[in-house]
Amino acid sequence: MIGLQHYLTLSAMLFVLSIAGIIVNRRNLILLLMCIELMLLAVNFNFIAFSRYLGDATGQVFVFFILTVAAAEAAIGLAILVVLFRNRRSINVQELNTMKG
Amino acid sequence: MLFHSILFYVFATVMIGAALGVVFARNPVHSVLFLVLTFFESAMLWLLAEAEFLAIVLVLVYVGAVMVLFLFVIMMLEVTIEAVKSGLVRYARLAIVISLVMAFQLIQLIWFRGSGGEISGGFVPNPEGYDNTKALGAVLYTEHVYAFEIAAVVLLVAIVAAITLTMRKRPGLKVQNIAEQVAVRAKDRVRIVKMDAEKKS
Amino acid sequence: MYNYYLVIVLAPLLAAVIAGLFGRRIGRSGAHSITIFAVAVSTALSFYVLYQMYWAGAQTENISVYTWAVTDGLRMEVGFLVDRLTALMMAVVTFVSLMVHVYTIGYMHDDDGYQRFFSYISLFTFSMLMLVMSNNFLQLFFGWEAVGLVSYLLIGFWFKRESAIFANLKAFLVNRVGDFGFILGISGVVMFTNSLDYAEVFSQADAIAGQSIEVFGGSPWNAMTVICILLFIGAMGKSAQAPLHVWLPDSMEGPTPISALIHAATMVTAGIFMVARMSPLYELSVTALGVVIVIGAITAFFMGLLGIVQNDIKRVIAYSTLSQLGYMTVALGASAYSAAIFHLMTHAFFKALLFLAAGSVIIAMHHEQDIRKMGGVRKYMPWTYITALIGSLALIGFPGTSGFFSKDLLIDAVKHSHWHETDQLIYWIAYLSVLLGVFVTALYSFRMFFLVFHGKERMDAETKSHLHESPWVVTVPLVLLAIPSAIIGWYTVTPVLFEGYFGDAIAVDASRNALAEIGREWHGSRALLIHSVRTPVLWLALAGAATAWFLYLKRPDIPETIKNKVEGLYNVLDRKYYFDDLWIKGFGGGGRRIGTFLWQKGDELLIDGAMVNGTANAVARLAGIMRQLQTGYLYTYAFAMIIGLTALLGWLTWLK
Amino acid sequence: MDFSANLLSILIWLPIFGGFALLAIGDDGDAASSKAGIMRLIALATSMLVLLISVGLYRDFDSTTASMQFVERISWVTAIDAWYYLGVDGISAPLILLTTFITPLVVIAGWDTIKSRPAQYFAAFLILEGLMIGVFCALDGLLFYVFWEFMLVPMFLIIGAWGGDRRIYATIKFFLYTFLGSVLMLVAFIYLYVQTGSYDLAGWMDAPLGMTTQKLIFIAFLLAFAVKVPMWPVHTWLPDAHVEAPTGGSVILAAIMLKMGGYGFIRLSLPIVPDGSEYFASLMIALSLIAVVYIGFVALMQTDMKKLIAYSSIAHMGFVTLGFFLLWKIDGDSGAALGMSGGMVQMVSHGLISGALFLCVGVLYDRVHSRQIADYGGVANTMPTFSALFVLFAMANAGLPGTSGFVGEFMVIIASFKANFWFAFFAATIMVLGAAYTLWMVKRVIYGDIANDDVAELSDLNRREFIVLGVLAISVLLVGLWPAPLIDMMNATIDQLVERVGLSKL
Repeated sequence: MIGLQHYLTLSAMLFVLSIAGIIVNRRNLILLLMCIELMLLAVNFNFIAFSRYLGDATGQVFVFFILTVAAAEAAIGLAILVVLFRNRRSINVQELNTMKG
Repeated sequence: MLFHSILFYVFATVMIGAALGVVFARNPVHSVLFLVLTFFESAMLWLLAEAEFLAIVLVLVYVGAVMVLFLFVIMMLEVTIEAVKSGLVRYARLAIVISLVMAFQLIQLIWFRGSGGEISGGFVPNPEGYDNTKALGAVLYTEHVYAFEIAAVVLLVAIVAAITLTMRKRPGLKVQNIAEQVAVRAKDRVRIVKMDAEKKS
Repeated sequence: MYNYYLVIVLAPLLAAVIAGLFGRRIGRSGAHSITIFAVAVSTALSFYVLYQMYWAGAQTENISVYTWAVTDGLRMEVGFLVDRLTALMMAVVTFVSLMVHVYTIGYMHDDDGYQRFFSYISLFTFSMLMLVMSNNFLQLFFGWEAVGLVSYLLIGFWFKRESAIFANLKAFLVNRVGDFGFILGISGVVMFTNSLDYAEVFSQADAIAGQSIEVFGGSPWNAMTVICILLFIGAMGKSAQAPLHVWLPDSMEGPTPISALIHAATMVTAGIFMVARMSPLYELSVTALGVVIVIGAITAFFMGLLGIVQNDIKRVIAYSTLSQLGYMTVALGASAYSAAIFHLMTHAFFKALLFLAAGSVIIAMHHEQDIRKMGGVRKYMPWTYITALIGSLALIGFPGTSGFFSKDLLIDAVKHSHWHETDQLIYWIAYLSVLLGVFVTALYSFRMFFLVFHGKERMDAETKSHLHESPWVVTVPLVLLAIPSAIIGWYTVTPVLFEGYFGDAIAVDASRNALAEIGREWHGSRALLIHSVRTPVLWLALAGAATAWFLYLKRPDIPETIKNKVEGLYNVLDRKYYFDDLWIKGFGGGGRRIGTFLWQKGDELLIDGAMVNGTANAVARLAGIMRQLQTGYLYTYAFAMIIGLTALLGWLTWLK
Repeated sequence: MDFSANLLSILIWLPIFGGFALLAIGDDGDAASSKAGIMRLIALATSMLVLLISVGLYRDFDSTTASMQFVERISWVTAIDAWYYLGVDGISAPLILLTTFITPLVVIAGWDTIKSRPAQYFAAFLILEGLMIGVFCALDGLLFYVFWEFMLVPMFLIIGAWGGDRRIYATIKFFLYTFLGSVLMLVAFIYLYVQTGSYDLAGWMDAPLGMTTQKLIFIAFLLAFAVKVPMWPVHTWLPDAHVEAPTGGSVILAAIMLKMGGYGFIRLSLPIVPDGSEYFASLMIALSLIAVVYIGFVALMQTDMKKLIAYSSIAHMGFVTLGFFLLWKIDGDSGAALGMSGGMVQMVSHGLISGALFLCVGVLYDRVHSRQIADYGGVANTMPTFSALFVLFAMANAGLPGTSGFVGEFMVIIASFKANFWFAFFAATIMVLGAAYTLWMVKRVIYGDIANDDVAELSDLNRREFIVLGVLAISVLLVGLWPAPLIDMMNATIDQLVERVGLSKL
């Protein structure tokens, strides 16, 4: 019987994978963004599972909003990326250390 | 129900595989394509969880718009693959350790800490005539209407921000200034110079 | 009368303001005309007031002019208390001031700061009048400090001279030490009476005397003693009593007219006046009177000795002033307040005269002040010579002169004072000091007199060729001051000392009234004159004068021999008992060292270094460690977040 | 016109709006341009207008009552019951008048000596003026705090933007010191709010508080106000701030901002936590006396004129705190109010005198560009008018009777004698020390022969400087010769305060 725990496990795997992705792909901003998308997806899984489990549509409303924000974030993140690339001819994170204390 | 389970495992397996692809693919373009696959598979799974509306939205918005945007950007930037992926092996071990720790923690949380009779069972079937889209709409436009509006504003701001960030004035571009054209007056165009017809001798 | 008082006080102030602010516009003659006119008006009115008070029998007036402030039940007012004591002081102050104003025309003739000078001395006249006419402690303190201010400005009048600006700073600061005590004394008065008004305070004097105050923990002192000693510290500063006398000799850096007016005749006697005015308080504390008399005796004798070794003409007179102020203080301590005021009056005339005469010589000598470079001036400056002679005779108390009456009776009062019965030690210190002081006075006075006016002409030829009598603006004040110096004692001694001129203004406890005791056998001035040949005072004075004649005219080589013989003693005298060293190196240097120590070790090292910057440095070090974490790389932050997440999960999983 | 209903609001907001107007218009960076000239005129006109209106405050002020006057009360933040609540009494009115009096002088003094960004400079002063008046008027704790903190901003900018070489160090020191102190004050405010449910100062004064609470609140207030006063040992920011600040900044800092500390003590500490104040009174008196003696000696050795005057300010402000905290040490029924009025008068008088002295140093600095005493000598030869005024102010600083400097010192010394002989003894050392450091400076700067070529080329005061210093001289003498109007203003309030503080809250 597929239930809450299965969905949560799946979402946990997705989440762990995305974290591994962030660590592995620390150089590439685009991949970082993609891993974040993945992470959000994992979160959405949780929401949907719980919404289904509790029979409360509010969880799905939340997913709706997360999708909205994620879309906005992706748009702006990519825009920044484009600008960055235009200015530096590179998106190597290694070179972005102006925030160094 | 068995069929349901089989479907779930198939989709889940494919999705995990695709996610692995996203993380470990050498070529960013492949990564994006794997991501698309991941989204598709998760849409399927959501369908299985009877969240039809969101599953459709995920495919339409995410796969249809956001992923294409990613693809555009990656192709536009022409990033060299090797330079970007050079850290892959170096950090793999760290990634594996942390992932395993976290996975262990999560699984322990999900399967052992929270194990009650009702969680481990399947979902309670929805009542007859349940309409996911309708139910969602009923909450979204009543209880969460403010948040909904704000979400709209967030999107608008994102659009404006993205455009502002990426737009640039190229020098030497010949454009019209409509305001100036409308506001022009005769004396700006023609200068009447008064002079004697003939020089006095 | 109220309006008269206002005019007396305000006329000099107005003149000073006009001469000071518009000096350039009204010019030199404008400045001296207006100030002299104002002071002349004051003088005339002061004499009128004196006339009213004594001959016409006007009553003591206690008037409030305006309320300075009221708070917490304490009224602080500006007002006048005019009684016979005040009237006498007013007359003396305005008269000497007028003489000095006139004299200044001649003395400051070539100076650039002419208008400024007239402004200052008029301002001084105002301040001094405020002081003597005050009816409360606040205004007394105002006048007290204001004369100190003018004195400061005038000593430093020639502000380009390093010595002058050193002297004026010194004068002000030493005076401030005195004022430090004075203001504490006033505070004490307010503490016990909650009033600043003389009349109110005096009426509660008995109540104060009955109370005690704890100065050092556990040992209560009589409140009146504490108050009186504190007030007397103020008097010590202003009237230059040892050890606060050090400023007066240095104040001779100022122009001579002000040496005469401020540092001889009027301002320095403010302390004497104040103690006399406070006699109702002092009479209630025998201990305080004991302090007064001892300090006075020490000043009278030891400061006189210094006069013998000085070579600057003005400094000799300055030490003589110190000594004479000591005499007055002794009289105060002997409860012979009238005698002190009487000596104050005669001293004002003859000491002003001596200073002005010295000034006259100084002008003639082209601002040479060393008496070793003078001599034989007599034949060039007859008027100056005669008046200086009168002044010197009055100073040593030659029979018939004003100084004779005042000093002789002062010594007599000390002789008959109650200290004979109450404290033999104090009695003999005081009596011997004033008695031997007579000899010393005569010695230094005539030493100076002979060295300046008689003997060989030791000045250089250039100076000698210009030597001539001073103009009339100089000599007329000399003559006008010589007249009272010579004769005023004869006429006033009986009423002032024995016929109760002062009335209620001065209170003396019956058991201590030495003057009353003398008064019982008083037969008038003539009798005293005749009697004087039988007293040691006259003979000591004559011996002093004769010694001076012998040593400095007859055998000028002897002083040098003596000097070499007793070099140790001479050095002590020459260095003024090392008091200057004590003040300048001891307190001045010590204060500067404390200041440097507190500033560099306290403020900069401890507070700023250890506490303020120490804290800042600690924060900076901590931040230095923290900034290592701040690599600026995105993935570092992401990694930190992941670690945090793991930790959070761990907590959820295993600990919760 | 009758402003009296909104007089205080006008006094607060008129200069602030004026300042923002200046900022909005801006200048073109050129001090000589006609636009900059207009800026100055606007600034002067605004400050003069405020002064004029404040004359109305003086005229309509009722000195017979201790209650708040010109009260304005509008709801501000309803959710936390914070009010826009203004009012003055005999304590705040003199300080407001001092503020409105000094600001135009500062504007005139900066007339053509500020070369860079004049509009912003004058705007900063105008805004500062409004905020300072706001602090003095506020009767609501939150409002008080807002004005109090905002006040730092213009001052910070004035020192940081127009200051000397080490201005950054000085500003940060200044900011940290004052800010750290006031944060604790906010904590105390919030605690009081929680206890009483409102930010009303009057409510706080009536609120019953336990002894431990009172002690803690007093300590919180102490840190905030002691830094502002400044009391020893948290005074070291002041000399640095003064040395680096431009002349106008120094004047405002010394003349008014230091008064905030004293005002805080008398407005908040004493009435809100009387028992806490009593508990710490000995400490406060000891610190005040240390300030007088210790700082007196330190001032003696300063080689920088501004630093010397700054240290002298600390010593003189010691008298303020001394006067305020004598109350519990006096046995008799009178004297406490004398000490408090003395402290208040000392605040006003110190505002005039230290302002004037800083302006005097500014006059010299504008000409020679040095603040070192050693670089001067014999200034009287070339600048007689200036020297006369300088000596007057120096004498006032030394507490000469007849100048304003004497009044407060005299009252405080008398009151402290009532408490204890040694209090008065150490307080009165200022008679000697104050004279020593001030007049020694005068000797080295003003008197003597011309020391160097810079001094030889000095020109005497111009008309602008003469007006500023002359007005201050007149006011110093006026307060000194007739302080009754000033003291009458606060008598009623201080009597009531003494009565209130005398009652225990326990």
